[in-house]
Amino acid sequence: MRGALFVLARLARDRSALVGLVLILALALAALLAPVLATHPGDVFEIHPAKRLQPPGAQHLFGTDRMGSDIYSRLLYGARITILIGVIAVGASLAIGVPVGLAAGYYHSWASDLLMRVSDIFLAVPQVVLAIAIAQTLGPSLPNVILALSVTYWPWFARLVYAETRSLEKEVFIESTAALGASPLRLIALHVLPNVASPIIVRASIGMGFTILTAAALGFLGLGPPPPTPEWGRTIAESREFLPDAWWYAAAPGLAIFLTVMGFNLLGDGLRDVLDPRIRRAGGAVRASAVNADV
Amino acid sequence: MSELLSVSELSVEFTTDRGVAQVLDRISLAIAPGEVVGLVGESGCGKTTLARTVLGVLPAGGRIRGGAIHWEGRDLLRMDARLVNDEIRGRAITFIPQDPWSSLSPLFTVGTQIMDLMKWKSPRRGVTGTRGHWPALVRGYPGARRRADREAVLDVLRAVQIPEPERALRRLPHEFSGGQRQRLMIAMALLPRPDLIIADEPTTALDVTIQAQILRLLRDLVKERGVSVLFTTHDLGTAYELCDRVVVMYAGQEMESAPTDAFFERPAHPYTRRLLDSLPTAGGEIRDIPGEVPSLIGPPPGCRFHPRCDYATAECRARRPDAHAVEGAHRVRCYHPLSAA
Amino acid sequence: MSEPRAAPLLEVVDLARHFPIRNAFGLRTGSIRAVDGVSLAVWPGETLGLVGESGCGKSTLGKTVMGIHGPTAGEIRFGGREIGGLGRRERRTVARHLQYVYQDPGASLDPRWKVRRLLHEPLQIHTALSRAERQEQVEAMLREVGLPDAHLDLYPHELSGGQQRRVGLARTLMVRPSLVILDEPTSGLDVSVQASVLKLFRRLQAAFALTYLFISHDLAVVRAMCQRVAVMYLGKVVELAEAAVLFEDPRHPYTRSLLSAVPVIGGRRVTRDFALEGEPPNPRDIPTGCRFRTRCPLVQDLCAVESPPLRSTGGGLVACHFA
Amino acid sequence: MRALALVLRRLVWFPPTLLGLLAVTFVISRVIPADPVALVAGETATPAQVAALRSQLGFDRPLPVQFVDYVGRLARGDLGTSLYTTRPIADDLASRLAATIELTLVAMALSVLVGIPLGVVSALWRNSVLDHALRVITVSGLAIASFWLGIMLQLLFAMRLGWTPLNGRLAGFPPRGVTGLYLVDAVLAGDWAAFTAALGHIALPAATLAFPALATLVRFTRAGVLEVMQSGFVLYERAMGLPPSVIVWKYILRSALTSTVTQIGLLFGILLAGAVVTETVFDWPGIGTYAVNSIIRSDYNAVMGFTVWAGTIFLAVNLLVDLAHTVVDPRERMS
Repeated sequence: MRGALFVLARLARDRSALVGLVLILALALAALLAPVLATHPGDVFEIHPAKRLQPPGAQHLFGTDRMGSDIYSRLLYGARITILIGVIAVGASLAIGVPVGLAAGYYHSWASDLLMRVSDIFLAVPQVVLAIAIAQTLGPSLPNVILALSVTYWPWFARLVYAETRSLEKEVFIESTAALGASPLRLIALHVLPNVASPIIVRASIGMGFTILTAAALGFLGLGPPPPTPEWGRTIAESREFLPDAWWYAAAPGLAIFLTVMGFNLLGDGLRDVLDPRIRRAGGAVRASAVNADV
Repeated sequence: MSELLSVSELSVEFTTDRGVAQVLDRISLAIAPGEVVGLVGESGCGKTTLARTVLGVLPAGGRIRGGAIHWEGRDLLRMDARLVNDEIRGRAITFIPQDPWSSLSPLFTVGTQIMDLMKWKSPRRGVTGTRGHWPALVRGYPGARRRADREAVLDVLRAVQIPEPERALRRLPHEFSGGQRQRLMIAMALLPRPDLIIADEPTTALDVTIQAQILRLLRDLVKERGVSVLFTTHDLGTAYELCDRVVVMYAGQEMESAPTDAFFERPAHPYTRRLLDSLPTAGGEIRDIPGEVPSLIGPPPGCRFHPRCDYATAECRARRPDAHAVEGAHRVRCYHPLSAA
Repeated sequence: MSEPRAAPLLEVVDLARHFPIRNAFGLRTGSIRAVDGVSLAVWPGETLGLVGESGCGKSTLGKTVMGIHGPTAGEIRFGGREIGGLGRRERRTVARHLQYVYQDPGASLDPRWKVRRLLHEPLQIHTALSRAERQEQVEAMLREVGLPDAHLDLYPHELSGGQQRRVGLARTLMVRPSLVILDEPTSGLDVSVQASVLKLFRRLQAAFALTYLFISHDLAVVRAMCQRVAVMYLGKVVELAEAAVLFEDPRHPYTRSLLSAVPVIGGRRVTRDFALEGEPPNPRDIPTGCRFRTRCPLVQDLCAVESPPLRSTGGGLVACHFA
Repeated sequence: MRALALVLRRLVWFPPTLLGLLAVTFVISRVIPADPVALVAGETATPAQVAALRSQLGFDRPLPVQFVDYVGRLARGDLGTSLYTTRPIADDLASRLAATIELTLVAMALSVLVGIPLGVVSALWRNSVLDHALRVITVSGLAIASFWLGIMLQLLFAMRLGWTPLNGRLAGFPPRGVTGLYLVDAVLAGDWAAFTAALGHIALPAATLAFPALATLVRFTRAGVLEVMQSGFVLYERAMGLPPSVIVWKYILRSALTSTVTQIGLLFGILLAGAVVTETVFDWPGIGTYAVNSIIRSDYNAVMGFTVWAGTIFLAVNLLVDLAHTVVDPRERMS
């Protein structure tokens, strides 16, 4: 695997990937330094009905919500929720999906076919539909949202890794290294995994954006963490009642989601070009299959 | 003999992420009517770039820096682009590609693709001029001309020995073998009754027995119809088989040009001599050429073969030698040409 | 045929490798008989040429001997030991002595590995040498194949075709094999690069006492490199003889038309008198009896009935009733 | 031959995958919750009522038996009864089906008719200003939360500018007609007033739903066209001087489309997922709103019914897409 520094250097040369990196860093900083950056850290729990629905101004950068809480501060703490959901859900999906995909891809046994059929079931339904069913049954809470997203997202990784492993198996260098006498375990660990790693990383980055969007949708539908948790999706749902006057109430969280997901998408595109030497050799023309992979 | 095509002092460069490559360095080359000229050289010598520059289909990143390409007296590089595309490309000058497998769209039948070509490039189509015409997509194909063209297509398909030409027109490209596809390419190159065919390594992708059939077919048809050919190849054997005259290129410069027998028996340029010597012979000692082909980004000055040449002197490093005649049409660019040993 | 010297290093008896053709339902509806009953032997220190046009089965034969494809029938004896039916684990012990060099060198190298690791790997698999000892052998081998030490830190796609080929070769020689199967080692190479690679093969053969199975469609290269040559057509050997005999006095009609198709600079011209018509039949439905009969100038009724065995004719072996 | 095999394999795997889906929804609705019956009975029910319900619905039987019964009833189209409307869920869904289909079709048409040409254009004029602008739009298209996009469009067009109605499917009475698709029925009936009204209502929701699908299609078509432009036959046609427009709009587009067809199948997934949320934002009386309202009213049966229905439709569409692929790519047909 190339040094992380080398990858970062190459990424910095790609303008859009750089923008992506900056957006994600901004999100991370917002989440980490929320208590410091927030103008009204208390507003995550306290309410001031008197100051309801004030427009953005000096005192309240993004204005106040229906309970008089400072929207800017709640957004900062909301960033923590978003990252938490994204990282754990995608992490769990990777932890389940990658081994399943790898095993199914390399060992052609009935068990591997069964694993792939199970993942087909989950892939047969749009993720948000199943996530709704699970979150609904378990009741709205942060852990339940994360569980719902993890259970419905690991098959995307399983399918990706399965496809990459199967195509890798046909690569000549796998056959030649096996002919050299390498054991299957060595082949998987030292040859298959590193070559599968880059599509996984690209997919993980784009997956973060996708998962954050789906989490926001669950929040919007009232299946996310209950109040007073400052979840972005539900904030937008709350704001609908007060449109068009309190436009800032809906605009701010929506923009936050947009910029965050945009960051992960741009980073994902940038990583794909940097990590995949074959693309560089093909003169950088984006491979149709590569684009398809991230849908 | 009046020249059909005359390339003079043509220079082409390519911008790559590692810098600008000087792919062609003031190339001059002439082809007389009915003459089959072989452009020979190892990969990277610029022979395909030269062929594609004449056809006007340079790959992305390529730029013509200087020189002219005169076709029957008119410079293609300075003519109106639409006129060249309508009148010259695919009519006066046609093309045979190297890879028979990818040169026909897999989604359309062979008939559709040939008739599409005939709709625009049929010899029975008058001179079109450039102005005042319906956009290409909607322009019709007069029935009478279409029927006449179809007959011509069937005749040429028979001439290139495609079995059952009627049925062939209805089949998809993937149903033909490599050899048959290349016969289709030859047919499509002959149909517009061109004056010059540019064939870029047409038999490289074929097996030796199929290659022999194609070389024989191409030579017979070309000589029968008096069409001249610019034929690029890295395989000296095919050049010996097909060409009347051979030009050898090295690192973007033309080194020597001679009638075929003179070229192979009495090579004047040291590079040609070393090239012929490195051909594998039965059991003998194998001689290769020391050193590597130079990078075309910042190429060596003067004659670009001098770093690997046994006869190189200060002159060779300073300035590129002018081409001078060694014997009749046998010309060489070298200060120390080999005597006719 | 010169009388056999010591025991052959490799002996293949009636080897066959068929690939199933499956229809849309995944049901077998026939098979492509890529290698269909081939018997030949390779003696230590020798270079046996295996020539034929694409689709004749020469690469499949190479890969089946190497164990990349399991044999459908027949025996493969290497150093006197039957290795055709071995399980994957025992097969790996043989891998040390029997190696395969791929046609497309770039593709046979892991794009994510530097040359250094690629050369260390064979030793890591087969030996218990320390890192320093391995590095020493790697640098020695790199010089043997004529590459500078600086190339150790490059990735395969940063090397030229010729250089990739040398790294591929170095990788197979690290474990000191005795038999190396070269699959189209010079295809796609320019004349001068090809010459330097052929010189390298000869030098390494002497330096490491190697035996080569040299697979190629380029007859001129085979003539320069091989002592004996086997000609294949549609999965079978049609002629096998000393190189000089085969090229000077080819007996099998296919060999004759194959040789007559090769341009000879300064000699007769193929475009004037080459005569073989048509193309090899589809490997899915191979003609009965002799496979070449559909294109053979000497064809008679017997050819359609009986497939001619490989029989001795003094100078070599030929599979034809009338040669 | 390849795609045919794909279709047959998918056909063979359709029933087991569907059965698997039913198993998943069964597990979600009956196994995961601590006390499924209490959920079904609702918070207000007394323990006695819950016990009565348990035996009446047969929840006291072993799980496998319940599953067989569950599948049996589904097979007969009985998706169970809604706790809220007490009507059979299948009927509720059926009555709302036309609205969702109309919205999805208009969004699909929008994304295909706009997406593909934009994809081709951005590939042809690669790295031009247009190409960069399109890339910004497509990247943001994939990053925007569709419910937020809907709200912002409502804010701008409906509330501020008043160009379109705020939500809902039609103000007056729907046009007479057989298809249930207002736009089609209005045209068939020649009722232009209803047509423009219906068009006004569907404009924003369709745009909201279409935007992410459009973005995906532009990216995919652009990549497909770029790849085809490298191919040998494009070089050959340029070298033979065929008119550029013929090369682009006949040969390049046709090749790029074969891979785009499978993409349109994936598109349907994006649209279906988006419909659930978009319909809620615009109070569009489709199946998405029904599902969300069931959630708010904790009507578990309805949510499960919707999940099964959505999964079945999605599997069927994937099958249709594979069939379409064999039609588009002659090589498969000719096998």
